[in-house]
Amino acid sequence: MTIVAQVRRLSATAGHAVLVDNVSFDVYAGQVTALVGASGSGKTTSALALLGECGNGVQLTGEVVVGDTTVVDSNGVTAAAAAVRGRVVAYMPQHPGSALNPARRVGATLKELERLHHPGESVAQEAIRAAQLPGDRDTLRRFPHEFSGGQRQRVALAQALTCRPEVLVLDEPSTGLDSVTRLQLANELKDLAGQGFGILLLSHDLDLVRELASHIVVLNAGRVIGDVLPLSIDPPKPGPSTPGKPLLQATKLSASVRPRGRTPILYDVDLTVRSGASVGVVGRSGSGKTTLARCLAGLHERSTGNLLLDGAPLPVLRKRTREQNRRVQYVWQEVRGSFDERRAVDQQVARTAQRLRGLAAEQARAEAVATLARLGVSAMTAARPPSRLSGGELQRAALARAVLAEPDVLICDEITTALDDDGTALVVDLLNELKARGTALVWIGHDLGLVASVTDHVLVLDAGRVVEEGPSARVMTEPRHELTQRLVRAARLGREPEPPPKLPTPPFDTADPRSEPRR
Amino acid sequence: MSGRKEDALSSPQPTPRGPLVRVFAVLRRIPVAVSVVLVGVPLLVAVLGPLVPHDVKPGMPYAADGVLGTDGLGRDVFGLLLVGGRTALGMAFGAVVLAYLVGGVIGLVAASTRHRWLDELLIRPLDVLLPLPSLLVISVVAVGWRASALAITVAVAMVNVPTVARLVRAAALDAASSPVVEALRMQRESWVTIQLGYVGRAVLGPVAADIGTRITLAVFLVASVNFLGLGLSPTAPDWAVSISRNREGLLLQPWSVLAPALLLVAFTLGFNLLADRLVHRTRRPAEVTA
Amino acid sequence: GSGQSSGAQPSAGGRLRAVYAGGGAKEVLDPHVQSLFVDLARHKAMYEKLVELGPDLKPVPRLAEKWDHDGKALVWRFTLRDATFHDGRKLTAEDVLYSLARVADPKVPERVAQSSLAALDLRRSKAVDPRTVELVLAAPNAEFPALLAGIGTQIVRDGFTDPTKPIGTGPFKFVSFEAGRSMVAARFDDYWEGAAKLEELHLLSADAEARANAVQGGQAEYANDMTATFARTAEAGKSVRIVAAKASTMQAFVMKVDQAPFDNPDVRLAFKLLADRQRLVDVVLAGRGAVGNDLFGKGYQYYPEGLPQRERDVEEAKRLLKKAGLVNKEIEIFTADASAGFVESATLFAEQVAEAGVKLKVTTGSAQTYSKDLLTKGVIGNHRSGAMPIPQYLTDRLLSKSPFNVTHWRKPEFDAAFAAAQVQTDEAARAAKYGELQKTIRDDGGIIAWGLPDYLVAVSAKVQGVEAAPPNTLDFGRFDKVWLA
Amino acid sequence: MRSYAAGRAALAVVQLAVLSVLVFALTSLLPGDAADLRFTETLSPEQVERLREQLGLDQPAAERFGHWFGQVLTGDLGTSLISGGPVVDIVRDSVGATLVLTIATLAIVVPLAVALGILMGTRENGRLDRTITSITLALSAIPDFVIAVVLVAVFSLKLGWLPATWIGGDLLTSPVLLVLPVAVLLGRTVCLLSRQVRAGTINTLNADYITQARRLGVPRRRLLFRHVLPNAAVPGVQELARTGDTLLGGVLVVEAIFAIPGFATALVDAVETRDLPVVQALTLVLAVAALLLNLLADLTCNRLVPRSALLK
Ligand SMILES: Nc1ncnc2c1ncn2[C@@H]1O[C@H](COP(=O)(O)OP(=O)(O)OP(=O)(O)O)[C@@H](O)[C@H]1O
Ligand SMILES: Nc1ncnc2c1ncn2[C@@H]1O[C@H](COP(=O)(O)OP(=O)(O)OP(=O)(O)O)[C@@H](O)[C@H]1O
Ligand SMILES: [Mg+2]
Ligand SMILES: [Mg+2]
Repeated sequence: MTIVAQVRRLSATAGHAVLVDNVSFDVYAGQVTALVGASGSGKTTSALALLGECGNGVQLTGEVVVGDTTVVDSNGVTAAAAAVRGRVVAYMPQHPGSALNPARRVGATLKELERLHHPGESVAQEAIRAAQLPGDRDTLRRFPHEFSGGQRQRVALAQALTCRPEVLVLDEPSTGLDSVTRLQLANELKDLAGQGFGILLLSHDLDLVRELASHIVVLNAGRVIGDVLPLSIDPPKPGPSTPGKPLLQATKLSASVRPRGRTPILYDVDLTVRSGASVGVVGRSGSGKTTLARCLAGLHERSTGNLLLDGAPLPVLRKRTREQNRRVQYVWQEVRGSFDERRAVDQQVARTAQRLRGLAAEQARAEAVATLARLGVSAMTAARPPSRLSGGELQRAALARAVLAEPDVLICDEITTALDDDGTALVVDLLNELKARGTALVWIGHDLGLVASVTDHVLVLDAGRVVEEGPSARVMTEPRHELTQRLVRAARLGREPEPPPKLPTPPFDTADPRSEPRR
Repeated sequence: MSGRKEDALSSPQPTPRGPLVRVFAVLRRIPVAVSVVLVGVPLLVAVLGPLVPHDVKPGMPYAADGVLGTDGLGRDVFGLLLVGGRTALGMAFGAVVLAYLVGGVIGLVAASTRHRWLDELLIRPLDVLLPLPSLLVISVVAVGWRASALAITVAVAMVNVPTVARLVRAAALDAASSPVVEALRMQRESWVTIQLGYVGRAVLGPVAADIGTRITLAVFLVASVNFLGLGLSPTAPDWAVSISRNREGLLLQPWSVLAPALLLVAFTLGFNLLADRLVHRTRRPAEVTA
Repeated sequence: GSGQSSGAQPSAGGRLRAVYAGGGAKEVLDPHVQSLFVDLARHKAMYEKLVELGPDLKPVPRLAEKWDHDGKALVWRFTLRDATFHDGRKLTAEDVLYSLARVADPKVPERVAQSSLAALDLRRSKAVDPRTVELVLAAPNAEFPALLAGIGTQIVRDGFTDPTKPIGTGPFKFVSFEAGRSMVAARFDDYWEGAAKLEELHLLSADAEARANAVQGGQAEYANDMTATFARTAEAGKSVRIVAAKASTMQAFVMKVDQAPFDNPDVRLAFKLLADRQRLVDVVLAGRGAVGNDLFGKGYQYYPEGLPQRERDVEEAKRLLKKAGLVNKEIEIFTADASAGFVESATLFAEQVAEAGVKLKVTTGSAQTYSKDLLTKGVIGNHRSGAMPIPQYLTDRLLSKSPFNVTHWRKPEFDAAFAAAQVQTDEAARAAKYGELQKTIRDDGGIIAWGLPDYLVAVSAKVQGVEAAPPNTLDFGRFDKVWLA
Repeated sequence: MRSYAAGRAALAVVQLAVLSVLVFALTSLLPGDAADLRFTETLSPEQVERLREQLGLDQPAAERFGHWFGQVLTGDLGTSLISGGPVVDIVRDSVGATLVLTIATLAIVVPLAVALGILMGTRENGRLDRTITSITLALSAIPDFVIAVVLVAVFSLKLGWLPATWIGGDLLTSPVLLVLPVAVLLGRTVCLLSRQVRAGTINTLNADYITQARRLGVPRRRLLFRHVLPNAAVPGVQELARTGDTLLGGVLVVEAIFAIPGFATALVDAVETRDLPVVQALTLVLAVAALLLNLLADLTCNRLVPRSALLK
C-alpha cells in the first residue's frame, strides 16, 4: 500500500479557538480513506490542509506531506504548496454546484486543466468518461447552468479527475441526493479507487462510508477519536398512530411556475391527511415535493385544484383567516433563508405565538425558549442572530417556530438534512408527541428509513405526478412502481452484504431534467 | 489562503512602494473627519450663509475690494458665496429627495403589490421614459421656464425617477420574494411590519449606496445646466452661475471663479468619500452590523 | 483706435481665419436671407450691394458708381461700376433688376429686405442701358439709397437660383460652406477694386468663450464681437490686439408709453433721471462705451448736435414719482438673457431705481422669443440696437405702423412729420426736421438709452489693415484690405 | 431566446413611438414657435405670419404630429424649420463629431477602467486600492466644466501645447484636437466604471468557482484574465450602457467649451429655436442609440456570463 498523503500532528487554530487538534492520518493509493464526524468536527479543515489551504484567519501547524512535497510544516503553509494544487491533490468542494464558473463552457475549463497539468495527453476525455458524462462536443460546449444539479456534481468531479492527481479529496459528495443518484455516485467512486487514485472521502453519510472506505478516521471536536465507524442509531420507532378524521384534503392539485398554468411542475395530486396521522412524500430530487408542500401551505399561488381544511375550502395564505393560518404551518427546506439576518433567532421564533395565539411577549418568549431547549438548542445559542447558528440548530429553530403556533397540520420539508442521529431523534420525539395530540403531519424526506418510521402513509412523486402511494410499511417493503423500487433498492447502500447490481445510467439527454436537482 | 487580504488571488506579495503610491498613501489616511469637514463647510455656508448679514457697497467689476474681490458685476464675491449655496446645493438635494419620494414610492408599491397589472402599470411607463435623454428634458424645461429654480429641480428629479424607481423595486422585490417574507406572512405579521421592518431595511442598503452618487450627479447636473446658461438668471448668486459668468475674468479676479468652484468641489469630494465609506459599511458581512 | 504698427508694407498671401458668433443651422448662404453677423460677413466677402454705408451711416457708392433722382426722389437712376462676377460675366442693369425682384418675391417671406424695399415699383423700373438702371418708387423717398444699403440687398447674377453655388462680384470666391461651422473663400483676382491680399479666407462660427480661446490660442486671427472683460484681459498680453469701434451700438431700457405707469410723461422722465449711466457703463460694459443721452445714433448722419447730456437727478426724480404717486410701488422689469448685458443692466437699474423708493422687480423671460415678447409683455424692458441710419431706426421702431415699436410710441403728428422729412430732398432741411423729431423722442419718448457700447473685435498681432468701423458699415468686417504681417 | 429578442424589439418600437409623442408634447409646451424665432427684428410681423403658414405651424399640434409621424414611417425625417434643409443632413453632420468624441473617450475609458478596477479589486482595501480609489473619487468630484476651464487655461492658453477649440480644425488632419475634450470626459466615466469593475472583481474573487479554480492549480495570470475578468466585467458593461446619458451631459459642456459642432449642441440649439423636426429626429437617434446600447450590453453580458440574462 503506497501512502500518497501523510498528515501528522496537524493543528488548526483561529485566534484562541482550536479547530483541529493534533490530527494524523494517511491516504493510500487505490483506496478510500474516510473522514467522518459530526458537523463542525473539523473534516473540511483537515482535508484542505492537504492542499496547504485554510480559511481566513486560520493558522496551520504540524506536518502534511503530499506525494513528496511538504505542504504544511511547523511554520504553517510552505511555499511549495502552490505547486501541488491540482497536480498532486485535487479537491472537489462541498457544494460543487457553485464551484463551476457560470461564464465558462465546461469543456474550456477541462481542456485548460489538461493543458496545465498533462499537456499532450487526453486526460480530459478519460475524466469525462469516468465521471459518467457523455464526452461529445455538444456537452462540452455547454455552460454550467445548462446542466442539472446531479450532472453539475459530476462535472466538478470530472474537473478534479482531469488533474489526474495522486490524491482526490471529495467533500460531502452525497448531501441532498436522492438514493438513486447517491448510489450511482458510490459506484463511480469505487471505480475510481480501482483506477489507483488515493481518495479522501469526507462525509457524515455513514452508509456511504461503510460502502466505500477501507480506512476510517473519526473526528470529534477537532480530534481523532478512533478508526471504527460509530454504529448507526436505528431509525426512531414509529410513533403512535391513531388516524382520526380527515383534516386536510387536497384533490387534483396542480401547480405551475408561470402564470396561467404555463410550465407546470405538479399534476393532479390527491392527498388526505388525517388528524393524528402522518403522510410522507418521497421522490427524486426536483420531483415537486417542495412545490406540493408550498401548495398546501398556501405559499404557491399558481396552483389549481381543491384544498379543504376540516371540510371547509382553504384559500391561499394571503386569504386565510388568522385561525386557518395558525392551523396550517410549514417548515422551510432552506432554513437559513427563512430567518431575518438582523434579529435574534429566539425573538423570531416567539413571534409566532404572539401573532397567532395572542400570547404576551414574555410568555411567548418563555415558550419559545422551552421548545428550543426541548430540541437541543440552548437559550444562549438561540439568542444569537441566525448567521451564528449552525445549519442543524437553525433547522430545529425553524421547526420550533412552526410548532409554537400549535398547528393542526404541520408540513415538514426535509427538516433533518443537517442533523446527526441524535438531533433527528429529538425532532422525531417532538413530532410524535404532537401527533399524539392529534396534529397531522406531512413529512418530506430522502431518508427512506426515517420516512418509514415517521409516517403511516406515503406518496411517491416523479416529475410532478404521484406514481405510487400506500401505507408506508408496504411501500418500503414491496414497492410496486419501478421508480419506488429503484429508490428503495438504492437506499440499501452500505447496509446489505452484497451491493445491488449496478443500474444503467439513464441516457443523458433524455433524462427528465425536472428529476434532477437544479442547484 | 493568506490571512492578510492584500491580493485575493495569491499568497501575499510585497506591495509596490513607488513614490506615487507613497504620496497617495497619505490620501487614504484621510480620516472621516476630513470628509465631514469637506461636506460640512459648503453645507454650512449654503444653509447659514443667507442668514449672515453682509452688506457691502458695490464696486467695480473684478476689482480687489473686500475679502475675495468683486465679480463681473462689481458685487462682493464673499457676499455672493454666502447666498449662492442655497440654490447650488438645495436644487440638487431637492431633486434627489423628490426623485426618491416619487420613484421610491413607485418602486416600493410596484414591488409589494400582489397585482401584476399594478406593477406593470407603474413600471412600464418608466421603461418607456428611460431612454428619454435627460439633456432634452432639462433643456426643454430650462428654455420653457427660464430661471425657475423649482422647474429645474423638478426636471432633474423627474430625470432620476425611472432609475430610482427601478432600483428600489429591484431591491424590494429581492427582499419581498425572499423566504423571510414568506415566513413572516406565515406568522401573520402585518403588511406594515413586513414592509418597514424587513423590506424597507433591506432596501436601505442599496439606497444608501445609490444616494451618494446620485446627489453628486445631481449637483453636477444642476451646475452644468446653470453653467450652460440654461438655468438660473445670469445675475443669480448661485455658485455654478458665478463660475460660469465669471470665468472670463479668471485672470482679472481669480477668486470670483475659484471660491465657488472650491466650495462645490469640496462638497462633492467630501460626499464621495463619505458615500464610499458608507458603501463599505453596508457591504460588510451581517455579523458585524447585527 | 486700431493702433496699427506704422510703416508695415502690405504683403500678399496667407490665410485668415475669422470667428463670428455662430448660428448653427440658422446660418444661411442665401444673401437675401440673413440676419446674423456671420451671415453678413460671409455675404460681404462674396457679394456686394449697390450702396454701402460710411462710418457715419451715410450712403456711399459701391456697385453703383453714382446716382441721382428726378428732383422729387421718386425716380432714381443708378450708374453701375465696371464690375465682374466670379464666373467672369460683367455686372449689368439686368442683374440689379433680377436681384431686387428676387428680394421682393412674396412667395419667400424670409427675404429680409422685403418690407424695407416695399416702396420699390419693379414693374415700372427698367434697365436704361447695360450700365444704368432706373428704379421707380411708389412714393417719394429721399432715403432710398440708404435702403439699398440695408441688409439683404446684395446683387446676384441674373438667373441666380441656387444659393448653394454663390456667384457675386465680391473680393472672395466661394469654396465651401458648412452651416454653423465654417465657410472657406478664395481670393477673386478680377475684383474691381483690386484683388485682396489674402489668399484664403475662413469664416468660422463659435460662441464667445471659444472665440476668445481661439484668437488667444492662435487658432484664429480675427474674432468678432468680443466682450469688454476679454478686452481687459487681452490688453494685458501682447498676442492679441483689440480694435474698438467707439460707441457704435446702443443699450437702452424701453418703457411702453401707452401703459401705466409710463403713460405718465413725468414717470418716464423720472426713470430717465434715475439711471446712473456712468455706473451702468462701468459695470455692464466694463467701461467700454460711452454714456447715452436717450437717443439712438450718436455720431451718425442726422444726429442732432448740441443736446445737453442727461444727468442723474435722484431728487427731481423722487419729486416726479411722488407726484405720480408711485413711491413704494412695485413695477416689473421684463428682461432676458437675449443679449449680453440685458439681465445685468436690468438688475443694476433696479438698484438705482430703488434709491427713489420704487421697487423694480426683475422678471426673466425666454431668451429666444424675447424681442417678440417685448412687443406685448412688460411695461419696461431691455433694448439694444446695432448701427443703422437714423431714419431707418425711426421707421422700424417709432412710427405707428413700425413692426418693432417696443415703446408703443404711436403719434399721428410724429408720423406725419417723419413722412414730410423723408420726401424733403434738401439734405440740410431734412436733417433739421429729423433733429426735431429726435428731440421729441428724447424728452418725451420711452427710450432710456443709457449706454453706447464699443463694438470690439480682437485680432492677432500679425493682422494688419483692420479698420475700426461700426457694424453694418462698409469697412466693418471687410477682409479685402487686410493682410498678414 | 428568439421570443426574448422579439419582445425587446416590440418594446423598443412602442418606446420610440411613445417617446416621440412625449417629445412632441414637451416641445409644444415651449413658448413661441419656429416662425417667431426664425429671425429677430429683421422680419416684419406680416412676413413672420406668412412664414408660419408656409411652415404649416398654424395647424393644430395633433395634425402636425400626425403629418410628421406619417413621414417618419416612410423613412423621411422631414425638413428643418430653421434651415429649410433636410433633417437627415443636420443629424448626420452633428452626429459625426460627437460619435468620434465618445468613441475616442470610450476607447480609453474601457481598458483603463477595467485595468484599474481589476487592480483595485484584486487588492481590496490594500494600499493600492485605497490610493486609486482616492484619486478616482477626487477626480470625479470636480465638475467637468471646471476641469475644462482649467485644462484650457493651462495647456492651451498658458503653455500653448494643445488647441483650445475645434474652430476651423479638422479631425482628420489634427487628431490632437481630441486630447483636451477627451481628457475632460474621461474623469468621471473612468471613476464610475472602474468602481463597478472593482465591485465585480471583488464579488467574483469571493465566488466559490474562483477558489476552486485556484485549488485546481490554475495559475494567477490565467485565473485573472480567463476566469475573473468575464464575470467581473458584467456590472461594468451594464454601467457603461447607463453611462451613455451621463456622458451626454458632459458632452454638452465639452462641446460648448471647445466649440465642437456636435450632437448635444445641435439638440439644445434645436430646442431653443423650436425646430421640432430636428428635435424629434435627434431624440429618436438618441433613444435608438440608448436602446441599442442597452441591448448590446445585455447581449454582451449574456455572452460573458450566459446565466446572467436568464437571471434577470
Ligand atoms: N475561518 C474560520 N475561522 C474560524 N473558525 C472556523 C473557520 N472555518 C471553520 N471554522 C470552524 O471550525 C470548525 C470546523 O469546521 P469544518 O468546516 O472543518 O467542519 P466540517 O467537519 O467540515 O463540518 P461540516 O460537516 O459542517 O462540513 C467549525 O466549528 C467551524 O465553525
Ligand atoms: N421558479 C422556478 N422556475 C423554474 N423551475 C422551477 C421553479 N421552481 C421550481 N422549479 C422546478 O420544479 C420542480 C420541482 O421543484 P421542487 O422544489 O418542488 O422539488 P423537490 O422535489 O422539492 O426537490 P428537492 O428534493 O431537491 O428539494 C423542479 O424540477 C424545479 O426545477
Ligand atoms: Mg465540511
Ligand atoms: Mg424540496
